[in-house]
Amino acid sequence: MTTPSTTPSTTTTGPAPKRATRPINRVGNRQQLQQVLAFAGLVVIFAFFSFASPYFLDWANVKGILLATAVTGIMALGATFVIATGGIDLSVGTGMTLCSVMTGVFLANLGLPLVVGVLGGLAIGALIGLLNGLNVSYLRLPPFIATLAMMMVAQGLSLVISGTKPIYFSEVGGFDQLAAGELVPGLPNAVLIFFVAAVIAGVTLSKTLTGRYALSIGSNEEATAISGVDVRRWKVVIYTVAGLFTGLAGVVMASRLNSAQPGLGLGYELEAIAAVVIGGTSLRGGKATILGTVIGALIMATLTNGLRIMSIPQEWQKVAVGIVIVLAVYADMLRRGKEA
Amino acid sequence: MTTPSTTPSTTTTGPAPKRATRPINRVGNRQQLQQVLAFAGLVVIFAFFSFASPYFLDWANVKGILLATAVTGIMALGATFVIATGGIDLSVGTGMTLCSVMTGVFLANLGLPLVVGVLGGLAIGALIGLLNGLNVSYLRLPPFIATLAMMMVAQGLSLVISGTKPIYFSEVGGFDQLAAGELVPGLPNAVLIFFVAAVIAGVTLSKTLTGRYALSIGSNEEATAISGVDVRRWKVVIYTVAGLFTGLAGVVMASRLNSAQPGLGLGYELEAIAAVVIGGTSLRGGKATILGTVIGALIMATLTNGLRIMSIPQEWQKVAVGIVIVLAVYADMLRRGKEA
Amino acid sequence: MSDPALLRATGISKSFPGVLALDDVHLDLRPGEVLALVGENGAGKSTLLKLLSGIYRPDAGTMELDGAPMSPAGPRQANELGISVIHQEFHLMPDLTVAQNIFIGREPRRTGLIRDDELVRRATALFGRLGIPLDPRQPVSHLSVAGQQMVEIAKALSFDARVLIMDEPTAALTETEVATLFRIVRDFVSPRTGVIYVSHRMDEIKEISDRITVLRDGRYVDTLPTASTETRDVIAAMVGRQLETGVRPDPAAASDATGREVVLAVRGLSTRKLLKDVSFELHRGEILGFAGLMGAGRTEVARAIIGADRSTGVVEVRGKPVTVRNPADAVRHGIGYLSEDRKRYGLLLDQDVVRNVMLSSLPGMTRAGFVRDGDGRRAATEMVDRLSIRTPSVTQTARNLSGGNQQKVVLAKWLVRDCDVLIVDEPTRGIDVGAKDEIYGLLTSLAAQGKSIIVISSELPEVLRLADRIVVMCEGRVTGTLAGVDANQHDIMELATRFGADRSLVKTGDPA
Amino acid sequence: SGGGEAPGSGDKPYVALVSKGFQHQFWQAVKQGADDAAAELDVEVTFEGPETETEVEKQLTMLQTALDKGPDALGFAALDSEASIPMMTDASSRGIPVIAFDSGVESDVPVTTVSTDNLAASAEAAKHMAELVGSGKIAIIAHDQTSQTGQQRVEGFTQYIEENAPDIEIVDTQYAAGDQLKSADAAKVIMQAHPDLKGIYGANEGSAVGVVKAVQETGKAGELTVIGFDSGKAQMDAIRDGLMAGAITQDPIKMGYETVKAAVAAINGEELEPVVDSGFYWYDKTNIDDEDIAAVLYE
Ligand SMILES: Nc1ncnc2c1ncn2[C@@H]1O[C@H](COP(=O)(O)OP(=O)(O)OP(=O)(O)O)[C@@H](O)[C@H]1O
Ligand SMILES: Nc1ncnc2c1ncn2[C@@H]1O[C@H](COP(=O)(O)OP(=O)(O)OP(=O)(O)O)[C@@H](O)[C@H]1O
Ligand SMILES: [Mg+2]
Ligand SMILES: [Mg+2]
Repeated sequence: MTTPSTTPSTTTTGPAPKRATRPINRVGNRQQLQQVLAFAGLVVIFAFFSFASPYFLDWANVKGILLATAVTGIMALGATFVIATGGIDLSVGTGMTLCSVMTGVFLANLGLPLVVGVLGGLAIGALIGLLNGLNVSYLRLPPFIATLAMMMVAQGLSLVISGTKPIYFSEVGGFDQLAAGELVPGLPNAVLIFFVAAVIAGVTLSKTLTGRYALSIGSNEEATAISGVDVRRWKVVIYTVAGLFTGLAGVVMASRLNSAQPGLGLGYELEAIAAVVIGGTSLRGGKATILGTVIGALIMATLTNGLRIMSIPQEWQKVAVGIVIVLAVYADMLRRGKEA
Repeated sequence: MTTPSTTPSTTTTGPAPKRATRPINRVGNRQQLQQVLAFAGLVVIFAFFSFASPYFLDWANVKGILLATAVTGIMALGATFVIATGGIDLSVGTGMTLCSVMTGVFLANLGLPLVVGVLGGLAIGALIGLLNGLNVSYLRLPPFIATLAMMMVAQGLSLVISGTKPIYFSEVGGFDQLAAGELVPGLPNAVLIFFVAAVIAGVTLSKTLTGRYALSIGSNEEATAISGVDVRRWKVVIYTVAGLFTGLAGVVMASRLNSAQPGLGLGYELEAIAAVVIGGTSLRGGKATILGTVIGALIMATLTNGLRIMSIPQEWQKVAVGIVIVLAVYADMLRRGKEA
Repeated sequence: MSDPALLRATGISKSFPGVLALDDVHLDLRPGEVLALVGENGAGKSTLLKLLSGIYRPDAGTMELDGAPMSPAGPRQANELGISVIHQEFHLMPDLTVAQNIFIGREPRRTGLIRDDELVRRATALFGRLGIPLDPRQPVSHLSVAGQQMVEIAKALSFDARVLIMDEPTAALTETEVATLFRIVRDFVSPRTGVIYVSHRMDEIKEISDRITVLRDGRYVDTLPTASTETRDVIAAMVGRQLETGVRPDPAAASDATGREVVLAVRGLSTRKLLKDVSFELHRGEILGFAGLMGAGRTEVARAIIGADRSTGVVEVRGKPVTVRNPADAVRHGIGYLSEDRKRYGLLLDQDVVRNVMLSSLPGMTRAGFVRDGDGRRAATEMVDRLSIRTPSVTQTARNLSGGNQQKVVLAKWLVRDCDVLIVDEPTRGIDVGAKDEIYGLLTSLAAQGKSIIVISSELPEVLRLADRIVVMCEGRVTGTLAGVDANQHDIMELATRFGADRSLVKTGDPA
Repeated sequence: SGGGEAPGSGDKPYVALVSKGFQHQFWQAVKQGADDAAAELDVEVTFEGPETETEVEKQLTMLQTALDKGPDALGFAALDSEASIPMMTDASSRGIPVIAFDSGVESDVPVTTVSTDNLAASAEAAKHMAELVGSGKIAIIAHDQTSQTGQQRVEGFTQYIEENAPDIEIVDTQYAAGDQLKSADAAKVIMQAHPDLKGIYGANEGSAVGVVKAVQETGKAGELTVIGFDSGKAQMDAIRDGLMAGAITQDPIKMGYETVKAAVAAINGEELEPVVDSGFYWYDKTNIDDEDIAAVLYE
């Protein structure tokens, strides 16, 4: 690669005549304001439940909501990258399960050291992402197909590898503390991990080439390619990064359950994708925010929690969640102005 | 709407000088060839299983495959329209269930005449589609969100309305014959209905305004709107048409089970969408074929059936289906040339 | 001059977030005339036309058709009123066929079913009448930009329109198609019809229009009769000062680059679709022009070189054969390509100017793996200045820029990337006269600094003005190379129409 | 079971089992029992079931395919007995004997039914709950609202409490698909909404383990009486650690075994009892290591 000079070294033969542009307001500030306001839907939902139930605003319950958000939330972080490219990742749910199972194999069956096992789990996630990425970019499969296939393969392999039995970590000292311990007193590590992961994801999305190219590819893949970005290679990188989050979700899940449950996972992908989309990320690609994803995941978990705490019958909960999602997203769109 | 003038009435002062047109290639023929070749993947899969298992090519088994295709297939037909617009319909699965349940209410609980009950089931489907369409076009919700919400609402309502218990049609004379009867000897009506529905869907997609505008919107929504097509209204029409197929699937399902099972439905949406995408329809919209969807649905059902009939252990079946889907779609794409 | 205007707009204002695009503008179109609408990039021309065609609603002002007030609620209603528009940005459905695109919303039906055969028949008849060589059954995605432009033109003329509005219809066309278009326009104009014509090409305006309305910075400046106005005065009205344009630099000043190092050599480049054995050399500090008719294969050559399309043949960079599998490889070898299709291959429409400008240079704008947005913002600000990109801020979304300013953003992206070899395909498409001159100056000075540039352009004056040597193509082959100093339009057209014996394309217009 | 060569192709009799589930430990234990019997009686056995107990249509398709393989006998655990009547008729017309297991099929096609009484089993769970909490509020976390087992395990429990323990109030019943994580979240919410909750009943393995998880995570171990259903290592550990008071287990291994055994008997034309009860057991800290209990537990 030639080193690009940041300042173009061409010189014009004379200063171009200045032309008046007429700015009416500053766009930058507006964006910042938006990011703050993005909480609005969540805040309204929170406020509502706080009034509706005296138990809702208890720290124990809030902790419960956060804990319930953690696993899906981490998956949703990864999914955000794929969705930013205009793709979709259906393999996050069962992929997460496979990572749990493999962590179990490393730690419980093979007795590897904790760190190695955890890194192994992450590596399996990265591998899943890598394969997705290769299928999408080099075989040019539609992401839906590539990740649907991976979703099935991961589900099958989880069962095969575990012998359709849970793998327990009871013998692996300290593994459950990964999620249940409280490095920050009062805050379970699983939640801490989620927040740290969110910060890393946020920086990766907005400040690294991986994130930038993900957004560019989602915005206009052809233009990005013609601009000299090796789109295929970067897609592989992006899917691999997404896979890492899947791996992390798998490890956290395993730690929380202190076991790897091979039958779990199906359906989590929809929850994760829903969190991303509720957060304002467009499935068409090009627009994505990690903060949005975190809020989206929190909205989903808060809704479920709040309706349960109000003892709404199960069958009505679904109806209510559906309607609230429509309202929340619609309100959010109104707030952002009719870009749609 | 004004009546379109069929001949543009601008006048030329004389015949324009003829120029040799340079057709780059003849698109028509190639497309026809493709449609024939589209069977290839299916044929290969069929051939393989015929060799692998003596039971596979039995008419009873083939009938079983067709029967297994029918319900998902009908849903996939509807989903094709939505996907053609570049949208997605997650509500086909539980929507289908709600239609089953409502058909149960009409026929078993209210004792309405058979025809009325069946039409009622279809109407509920249309209503679901209508609401999806209104949410997508007038509230401008992303289709993913609108139909995800509908998926939840439909699931909840199915449970609420049925009291979480199946509704049986045992008292409704002849309802089970709707799917199980054989108007064409040897061919269950469910399959016949699927094929007839496919033909109707095919004509609707390629020969009516609904289909044409679905493809046009999927191709470039803004341009379609600027061209004077009332995109919002047509989207509502398109989603409603899709809903009709959901309704039909619900009725056929109910008839096949001779009962409305309120707990069913989740997960069918992914199968239906997978069938559509395997059939070569692009999730980006603009490109869709009904024949492809039918083949996609058949591929899915055949794979599952073939692996079962070979007595592949269940955990390996998933793995195999995943891999075969990748291969089938990849082969299909190679065949069509690297458009991707 | 008090006869009722065919179409009149008075006191029109329109603002967008951050921009006052139109401020008390008027315009009147008389029956039987071609009214040219001119102004710099971002002056508000397209916005005005979108108001007339019902895409936007004015904030203030009135519009009249035949003396009766009108306010079209949407494009369809405008069509029904007899206003037919060719927009600057294409509005085509790439997956549909040409015929389906043209008659979208007006499909002939029998018993509810669309009659595609009838659709094709009508399209064929329309093309025959207009003299446009296109296959109505072809998907639009298979067409080049020029082809797409012809579809838009045909579509606009398929209505029974009284007012035909054309927003830079010739930006993507070569002279032959321009001639076809002008014939179409002349055929169209009758005592009951009129045409509003937007272009940055002054010679075209001179040729086709009766009067010229000038906008500057969102405001109405003047309306001038074409026949009695000098081009330089029109330009002066546009930019608000006198400007020397279209002047070819002193031939003596153009140094002979052919003796210098060959930075890019292409040998035997062929593609399955079109190119046959294309060979040429590009020297250090040279500007090599590529001329040819629409579909001659110039764009294909560029795409093949940068690895965007598959091809056979050898590409050598500084004497060494290189494998270029994709545009990323090309950039790695110092070859950048600015596409003729800015919407499809140039812009991230939903992202802001900064991100667009940074795109090609991102790896160089990082420290320890993190993108330094400050660098990008600085580069973008500098480019906005240097190229006079009219935008309220560098954080404006690319979609909201005017066409010409979008083109400048794409150019800025490549200027920031600073490649040794820059292939620019229709670099001044949609760019106004003043800015065009600045860009010519820019390209020339780049070459003077030792960069090598390939200019593909359908505007012969542009090629003639810029190029040291001119490669002329026809039907995928190089039919000749001319030295810039002694080339003229006639020689180029001669070579550009040297078809193989098997086919011939009848010339419709006289290449001016 | 399963295995390389296609079943039915050899000379061994072939028994196809279509169950209600596959991945759950309960069904895996049934499978294990069936495999044991297959080895012992020298028959070929395949075992399949849908992913969740709501997928009636999927199960029918599996049944269809199983019939098409021409088995010598068929074991079937119907998710919905009404819906499977045509298939039963089909089986009988092909002369394939059907053995119903887990729950009965309302049809005279099955030659015998090997089942547990879920209503009675959950009533037993309720009995223990009532004894242990005496009075106050309790809640239920169940796996599935629409499947027969899901409904019966809630119904049997609720009925018993209503009829026999007037001082106990069931304040909430939530369903969490048998997913441990979701069950844990649901249980925590109920505990939150009812701080004076005294007991929770988890109606299947995943639900029960989830409840234990919730109790652990809220630090309320010992304050709440947790009663589970089915076995599995996590549940057994919880009982040993005192986190769970006890649980009901069925004898799925026996169920699988008896089903295959009955199938072989039917193939050989032997007379069969109309019902084979595979039984259920209450187990807790005191008897978990007893020989007869340990035999019915599975990890
Ligand atoms: N949708 C929009 N949102 C915000 N600003 C807009 C929008 N459309 C146009 N503008 C702004 O309005 C001004 C006028 O734009 P317009 O497209 O009318 O210019 P133009 O005269 O057609 O220029 P060009 O010659 O480059 O096509 C520009 O500054 C442009 O950035
Ligand atoms: N993306 C594309 N897909 C399919 N065909 C294309 C594409 N781009 C161009 N073509 C076709 O390839 C031929 C060569 O076009 P090309 O763009 O290379 O010509 P050109 O000399 O650059 O002329 P112009 O750009 O003015 O049309 C044309 O007939 C065109 O229709
Ligand atoms: Mg413009
Ligand atoms: Mg070109």
